[in-house]
Amino acid sequence: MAGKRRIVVSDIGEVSVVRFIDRKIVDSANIEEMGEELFSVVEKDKRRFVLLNFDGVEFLSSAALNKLILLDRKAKAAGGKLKLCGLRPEIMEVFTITRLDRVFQIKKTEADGIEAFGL
Amino acid sequence: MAGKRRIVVSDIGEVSVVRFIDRKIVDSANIEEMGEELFSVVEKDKRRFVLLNFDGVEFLSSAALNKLILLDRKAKAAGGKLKLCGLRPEIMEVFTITRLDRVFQIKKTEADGIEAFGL
Amino acid sequence: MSEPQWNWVLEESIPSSLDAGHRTIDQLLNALTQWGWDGRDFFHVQMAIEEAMVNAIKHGNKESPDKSVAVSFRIGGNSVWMQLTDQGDGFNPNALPDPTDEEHLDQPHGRGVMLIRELMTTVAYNERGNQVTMHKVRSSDD
Amino acid sequence: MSEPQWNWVLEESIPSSLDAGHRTIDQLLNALTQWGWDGRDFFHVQMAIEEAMVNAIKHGNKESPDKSVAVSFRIGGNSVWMQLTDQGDGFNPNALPDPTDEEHLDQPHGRGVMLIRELMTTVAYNERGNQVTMHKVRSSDD
Ligand SMILES: Nc1ncnc2c1ncn2[C@@H]1O[C@H](COP(=O)(O)OP(=O)(O)O)[C@@H](O)[C@H]1O
Ligand SMILES: Nc1ncnc2c1ncn2[C@@H]1O[C@H](COP(=O)(O)OP(=O)(O)O)[C@@H](O)[C@H]1O
Repeated sequence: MAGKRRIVVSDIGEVSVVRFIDRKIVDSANIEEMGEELFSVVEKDKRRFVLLNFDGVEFLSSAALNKLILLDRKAKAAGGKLKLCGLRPEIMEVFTITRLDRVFQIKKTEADGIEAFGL
Repeated sequence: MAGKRRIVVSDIGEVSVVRFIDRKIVDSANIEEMGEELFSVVEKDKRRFVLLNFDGVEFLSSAALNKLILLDRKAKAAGGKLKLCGLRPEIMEVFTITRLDRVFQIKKTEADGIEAFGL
Repeated sequence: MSEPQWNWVLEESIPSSLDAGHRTIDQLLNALTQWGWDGRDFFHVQMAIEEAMVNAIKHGNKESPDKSVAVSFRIGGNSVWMQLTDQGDGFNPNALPDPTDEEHLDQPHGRGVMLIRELMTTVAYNERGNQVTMHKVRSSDD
Repeated sequence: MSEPQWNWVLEESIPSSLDAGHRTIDQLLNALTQWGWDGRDFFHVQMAIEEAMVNAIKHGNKESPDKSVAVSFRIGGNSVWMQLTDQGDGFNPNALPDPTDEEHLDQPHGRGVMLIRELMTTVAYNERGNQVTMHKVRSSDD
């Protein structure tokens, strides 16, 4: 992929933990790159257990939520599982307001998230 | 002196060439520090031939001009000489408008400036 | 406006690009920080203006180079007021599907207008729907 | 103002500190850059607002924490308009000695007001002398 990386993937056992480079995830060229990189984790690299760690992310817009929904679809289509962790309270509130806390499984810490895959 | 340095002094033969750290020299705590550092070049270090090289300085306000006038006085009082060089056209215009081009000897390049001391 | 005096007012006409939109948002966010806004209140304003700006540029002006967005921001003692006017055809914000309905919950769009409503103290659209006016009163416990 | 529309307007009330003054100046300079100002014109505006701001804060408000400076900046298609109002007693700008006179030439003060006049297209003070209004029309060859 050309340009700067937007995510960093590290494998912890069978779980691929994804961290974000940007502190603010808004609608821009970067978010398209981020989407492509996220999608390739499940589609190209075929990782089945993906944990998105939002530690350090201060802001995300609905454009980012949309990418997460698409990622969830792709993960499911590939027989995988997606979980989220490390959301700061303000961002958690956005998931609550939009009821996306019912679509995504959200854990507090990375350890909780990894455990939740039950591997 | 406490805090960050605002000027860098390098000796070329008998001439002390002074360069500025800040690209913008405006009225602030920094300009007081800069004034003190400049004054100590002639008063404490007793340098007699001082060439101020404004290369890299993009902006200076009248507060900076005031410091230069005080420096010139101190240099003369100590039997020394002060010259200026490396002024970009916009800053040179300020010297022309205020007629300070008649108070200070201003040379184009550092080499011209050093030569002008006639040592 | 009823509020007698604002501490900071920015009015700007910007091109229909996300870059320009974000530069203008950054001016607002810097000023909010200057005036002591932080935490949840800051986040809510940031979210609302991000959503409204993206809508004005993408849905309203369709990123057309011939169109601009008129921006007006005001920060007062305990509130912020924001207005965006695009040059598009507008829309009816009351006719949008509810994104929290079970059937829409996994749709990858349609949450911006709803988030703005939830996060601001008051939100108003003009008749045509090409102008949104948002007001956020600072919470006392922040 | 006769100019029908401004591309960027900033109005702000700031405390009487040089730091606050420079933060506000930076907002103007960023916007000027955005709107394509550079070279001599940019420098002239930067110089005039720096001198006027320092005067309002130091001479006008005497850096008093109880006083503020009302700032109004407007950038139009080919000009910039700036107004500062301090809460001091004002002064008579026409009664100042000419700093280019031989006898004042080596004085370490007294050039700000003169520089503002020389670098701006028009400059006006109110009767009391606590408000300066500056207008700079962009030069065509820049
Ligand atoms: N400024 C606008 N001009 C025209 N249509 C708009 C505007 N803002 C929102 N809309 C319409 O409202 C819909 C919902 O917007 P929103 O809730 O932000 O979600 P999304 O942008 O993800 O579709 C948009 O798809 C668009 O049709
Ligand atoms: N806003 C102001 N309020 C009161 N007095 C002012 C103001 N601006 C300028 N002056 C007066 O005008 C004088 C000249 O100002 P200026 O030309 O900027 O030079 P300097 O600031 O170096 O004295 C100041 O010394 C001050 O007495």
